[in-house]
Amino acid sequence: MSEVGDPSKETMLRGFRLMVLGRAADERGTNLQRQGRIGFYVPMNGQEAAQVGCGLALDAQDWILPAYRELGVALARGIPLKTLFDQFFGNSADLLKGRQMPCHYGYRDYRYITASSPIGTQIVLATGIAAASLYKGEKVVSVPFFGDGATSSSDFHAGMNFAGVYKAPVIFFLQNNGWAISLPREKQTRSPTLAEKAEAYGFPGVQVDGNDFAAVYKAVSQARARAVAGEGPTLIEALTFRMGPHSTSDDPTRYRKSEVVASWREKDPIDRLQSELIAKGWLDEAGAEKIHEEAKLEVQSAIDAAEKSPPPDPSTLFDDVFKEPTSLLEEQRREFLEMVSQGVLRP
Amino acid sequence: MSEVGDPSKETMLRGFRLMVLGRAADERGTNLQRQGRIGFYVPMNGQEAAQVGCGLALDAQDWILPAYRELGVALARGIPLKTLFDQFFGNSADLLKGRQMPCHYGYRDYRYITASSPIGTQIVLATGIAAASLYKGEKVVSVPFFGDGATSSSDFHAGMNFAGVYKAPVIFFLQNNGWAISLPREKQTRSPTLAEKAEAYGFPGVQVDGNDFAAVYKAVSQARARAVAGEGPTLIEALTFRMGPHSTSDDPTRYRKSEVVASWREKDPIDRLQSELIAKGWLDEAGAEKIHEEAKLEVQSAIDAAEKSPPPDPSTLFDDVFKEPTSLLEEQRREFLEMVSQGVLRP
Amino acid sequence: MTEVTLIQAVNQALKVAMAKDPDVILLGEDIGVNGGVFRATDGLYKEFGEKRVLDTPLSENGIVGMAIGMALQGLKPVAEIQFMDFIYPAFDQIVSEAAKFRYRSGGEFPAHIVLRTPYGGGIKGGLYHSQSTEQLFTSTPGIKVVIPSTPADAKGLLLSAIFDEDPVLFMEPKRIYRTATGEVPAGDVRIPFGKARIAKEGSDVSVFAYGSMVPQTLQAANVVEKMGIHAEVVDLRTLVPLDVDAIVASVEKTGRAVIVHEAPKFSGFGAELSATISERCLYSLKAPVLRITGYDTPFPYALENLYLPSVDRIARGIERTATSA
Amino acid sequence: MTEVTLIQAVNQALKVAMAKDPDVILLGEDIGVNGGVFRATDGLYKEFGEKRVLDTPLSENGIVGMAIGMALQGLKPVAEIQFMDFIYPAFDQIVSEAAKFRYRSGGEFPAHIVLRTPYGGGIKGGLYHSQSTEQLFTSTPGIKVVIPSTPADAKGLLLSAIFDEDPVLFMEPKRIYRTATGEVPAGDVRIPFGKARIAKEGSDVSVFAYGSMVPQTLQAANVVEKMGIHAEVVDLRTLVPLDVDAIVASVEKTGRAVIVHEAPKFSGFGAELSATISERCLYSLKAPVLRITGYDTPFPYALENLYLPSVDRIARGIERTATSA
Ligand SMILES: Cc1ncc(C[n+]2csc(CCOP(=O)(O)OP(=O)(O)O)c2C)c(N)n1
Ligand SMILES: Cc1ncc(C[n+]2csc(CCOP(=O)(O)OP(=O)(O)O)c2C)c(N)n1
Ligand SMILES: [Mg+2]
Ligand SMILES: [Mg+2]
Repeated sequence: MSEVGDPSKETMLRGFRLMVLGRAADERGTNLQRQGRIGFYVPMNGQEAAQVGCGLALDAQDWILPAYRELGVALARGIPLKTLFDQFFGNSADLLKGRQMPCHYGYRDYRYITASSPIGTQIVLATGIAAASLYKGEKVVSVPFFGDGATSSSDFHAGMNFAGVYKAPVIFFLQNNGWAISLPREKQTRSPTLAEKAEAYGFPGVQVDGNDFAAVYKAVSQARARAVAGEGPTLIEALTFRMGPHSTSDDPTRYRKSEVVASWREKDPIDRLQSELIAKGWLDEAGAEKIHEEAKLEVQSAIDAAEKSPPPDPSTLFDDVFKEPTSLLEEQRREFLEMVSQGVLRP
Repeated sequence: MSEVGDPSKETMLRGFRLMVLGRAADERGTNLQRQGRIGFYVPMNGQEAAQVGCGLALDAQDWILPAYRELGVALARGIPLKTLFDQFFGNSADLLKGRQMPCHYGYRDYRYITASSPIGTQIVLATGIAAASLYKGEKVVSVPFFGDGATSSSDFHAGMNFAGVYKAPVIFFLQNNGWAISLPREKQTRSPTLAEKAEAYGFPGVQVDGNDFAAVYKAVSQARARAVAGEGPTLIEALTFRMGPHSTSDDPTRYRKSEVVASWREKDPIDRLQSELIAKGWLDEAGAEKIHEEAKLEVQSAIDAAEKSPPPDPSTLFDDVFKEPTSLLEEQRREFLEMVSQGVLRP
Repeated sequence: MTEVTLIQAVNQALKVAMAKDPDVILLGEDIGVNGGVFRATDGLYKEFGEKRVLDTPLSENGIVGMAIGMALQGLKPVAEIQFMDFIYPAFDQIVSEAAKFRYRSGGEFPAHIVLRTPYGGGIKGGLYHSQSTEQLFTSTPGIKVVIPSTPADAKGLLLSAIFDEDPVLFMEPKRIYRTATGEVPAGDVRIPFGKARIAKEGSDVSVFAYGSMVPQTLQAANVVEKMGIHAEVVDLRTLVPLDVDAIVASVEKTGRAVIVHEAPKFSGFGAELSATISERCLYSLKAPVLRITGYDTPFPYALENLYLPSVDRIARGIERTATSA
Repeated sequence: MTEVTLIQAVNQALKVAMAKDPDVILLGEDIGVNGGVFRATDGLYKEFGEKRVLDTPLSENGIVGMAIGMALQGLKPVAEIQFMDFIYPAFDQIVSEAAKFRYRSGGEFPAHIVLRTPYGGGIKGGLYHSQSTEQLFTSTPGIKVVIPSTPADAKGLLLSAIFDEDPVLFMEPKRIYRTATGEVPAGDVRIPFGKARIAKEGSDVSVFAYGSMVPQTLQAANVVEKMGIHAEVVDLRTLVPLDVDAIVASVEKTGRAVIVHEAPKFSGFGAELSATISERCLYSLKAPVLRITGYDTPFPYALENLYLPSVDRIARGIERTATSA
């Protein structure tokens, strides 16, 4: 973590590099799926400033609870690209042992909680982590990431309410990207802003331009300072836009107009930060170009490395249901391995 | 339903009679449980003005979705006292066929939905009913009754949100009686008022003195007018106090001070309305006394009548699981009746 | 009659019901403008409008609670839960309200709703887009559980579900949404609940399956047929009500029984089938009942093909059961 | 050692664990100042303070989600769900998060939590204060399910649960909270999971039960003893992990099996037991396995005593099974 308030030059440049790296990795994620090399992908395209801006304003000891679209946060945390691609491939090097669809990664060393798919569950988990941090006297925050759609979930209500009651150090980081799959924000809820939902739980909610790296950074760093000072949670609504489909299974042309997408393309967070940095004289065109090129190479080498690992070993199927397998699980594993060795079961 | 706004003399007098009747029935409910004649009871004592005031401001075609403490609403609807006591006894005359604990009654003819015990579920059901009323073009409202504790439930969040989105004609009637069993309102949520939670869903919330019959009547009648005019839902927070235990299983001395209870006794809603009526010259002491006496007699005769009915017939155990019993249920019923006739099974 | 896919049959059933009865109303996430993430409701928003095809906020308890409320007011709502894996936030509404409403109200307030939901694996969906948790509902008295395996059954059973006055969970085998094809009668032709379908007659061993395991099982039956084993394949169609008579009749005939489902074995629905068979047909059984199921782990991703009962695994199980002592 | 009731044993276990390990923390509705609606946590708020005994808002998904979050941060939370009937709003957190966390994270993030909840009938609680839905959890891979029937087991199993690194559902038979009494060892004495207890030895028929059905079954065994039928009563203690070896050993010895539980029969946990027994002991079985259970209806109120397996009904079932062909 760095400064509270406006980001320094160093932070801005670091943010830019991470956003560019994220964009490059994200584009390859989608391509790998289109090529049939991975099974599924959830693009973050358009939300880089919100994610990296938030990620960099946090401390390494803070807890991250992602949804499934938080590639920018993972990179801001320092999770190696190869770790992410190992997960996308679901290979034997994957920390998750190939057990989940792409984009559901996690990594304990980075206090980055392994994602699940059900919408909203991480919101109340974050409050629990924060309550435990309070109890242990650790000066850290928990940050659940979620979308406009998730504000309708039961766990949003519970997580927000409990955080208010216990004054838990949580930053509820809401990326309002305008859509929950095909449902526009306006039909998700009638509240004029999503930020003001915080008032129902007795703590502040703020709206911030989610495509403005520095603004996001500032809002999060201030919320963090508040939280560790014992002043309780904050809800941050970062206004942004999902440029691509909801996931590689989605066809957004069925439900939204290309004009709207085009208008948001004008507000591209990477172009915008690049212009700002150039205007400030902290970067020049050539330097920017180099960052873009390097990012692509870095991504390529992570993919190459990840694609080398074989699929997970079949016998791992039975691990981690419990700390120690029950006797029934061991019995199933034995029968299973017999069938694998006889060729009855084939991957 | 009568007038929108301030209640007329007639409505006030009717309300007074119902509140007195409710108090009398409620006291007997508790006594019957103490005497072991019924299994359980949930007293409404102290909340008569909120309940009767709300009940009388509604139309006979409006839908009522009670929690479990709404005796005053049931009486305001016109549900016969004997029907209620039949349910308390769980006898063969009980519309519910003796299937539920006391206080969970319902009656389709009165559009009074049979209660369940899980907190909050009726809130979203009310929104569904209201959405259906909209669809059918019926100018009626749905009114879920719930407490301060229920505002933390998932179904509060969903019911409020969906009602906002669909502009459903719902009056969310929240009796904030200060406690959810042993949890005081201040620990239920940090929001300064419960009424303001409505803003998070894009519609108005109002706080009203729940021990003031006329104030409750007025607020509800106005919310109703709004709803049937297509202007959407309203949350009404009626500030009141539960004078007795949470239920006959509860011992409130474990968690609240007698001074607080005493201070609320000063604000008794029946005494208050009685004084108001006398001050207005609409009632005199003798008239009031007569109403109190008649109420007791009316309650006694309902109890006498209800206590005459035998318990439900054993074979009814298998009815109403489905519209028609499955063959497996019929098989179970046959074996069961055989055991009953052989005396293996005894009530 | 033309050939349609299973999901087209679902779409047709909805269309027929909506055209016939204005009280039939649809609600769910992404079912309107988008036509459903699997396109089950494709075209219905356009045809029937936003008052009859409601796009809802992201809240399953909201969806189910709304549906029950609508039913209390006399409508016949059909709610979609986008994936069965996401039905759990609505669990309280389903088991505490829908399943118990008729009983607790002495019959005054039935909850006339249908919950449609795609279930099961085989689409590389991992832990949270593959589950098959029918036993959570079969073990809850008061809710019917229906699982079609062919387009004709999908249409006929869904129409029955929509007009049935009890709450119905209608589980759609998404893995065969587009691979199961067949002819489907036009119009409002219903298939009654509680009647299993003999998908293939046989005399040596009875195999019970439902949903996406039916085509797998039929293939496995063809494999063992070549070894001279005549397996009878029974498609249960509705788990609640269960056609116990058909099950018992088949096992009395063959003396051997195999059960196939995707869900984990332990405490799964196959346990009820196995128990029912052994308890009722003990003296006819020539071999222990065999359950071929998913393993007792959460649903995996990379190893999915090893996890799900495959044609080879089913064939091996049928063969062993048919030939054991 | 002094005689205590089952609920006092629960209270003692919590106290021992809290005194021993500051990471043990309690949360739930009315468990603090009020000491729990059944008084399971009586005195603990006073002794350990509000930081370790948290009164929560009325939200079961909040309670369970909080507990899981706390566990992720290294605590050992013990959450109370006031009645099992109210666990459903937390169902998504339990099955999607707690039960799958270790698996989905490749072992990185176990969910070390205990959910304590009173379950079952016999207290005139009607539909919503009487349910016994262990089957919903036994069929969900990744969560352990424990049900004690004596004070000593309640204490020893709860201590094991609190220090077990997997999520544990600890179901307390509220009907015998105060009637089951017995001696309990002092201190942190644990009873391992997966080991059934032979509550009464016998040679003619094996009867499997758990929780509040154990005392009923023991009484029934005494009734049939007088007819010369020696029933073996096995208290399963933990349903997950299940002591299959003990079950098989008992049935191999007696050749006959009866299962007793409160939950409805269809698709209940008894189905797994019956299936396991018939599948594994087919050639030893002298009579069909019998399940004596609640009926396939929601839980009633006025007729509760007719609904629950009574001593007479159990005795009749044991007798019939022991004497049939
Ligand atoms: C409980 C649940 N219901 C439904 C889904 C299916 N689903 C996946 S993402 C999504 C929309 C989420 O929208 P939002 O919260 O705005 O996040 P975004 O995808 O826009 O980042 C839906 C409905 C789910 N994953 N979980
Ligand atoms: C889902 C659920 N959780 C817990 C309970 C147990 N319980 C019954 S009433 C109650 C408190 C309700 O408080 P409130 O909503 O304020 O209503 P009041 O009783 O004060 O009228 C609790 C916790 C329940 N019935 N349902
Ligand atoms: Mg969104
Ligand atoms: Mg209250």
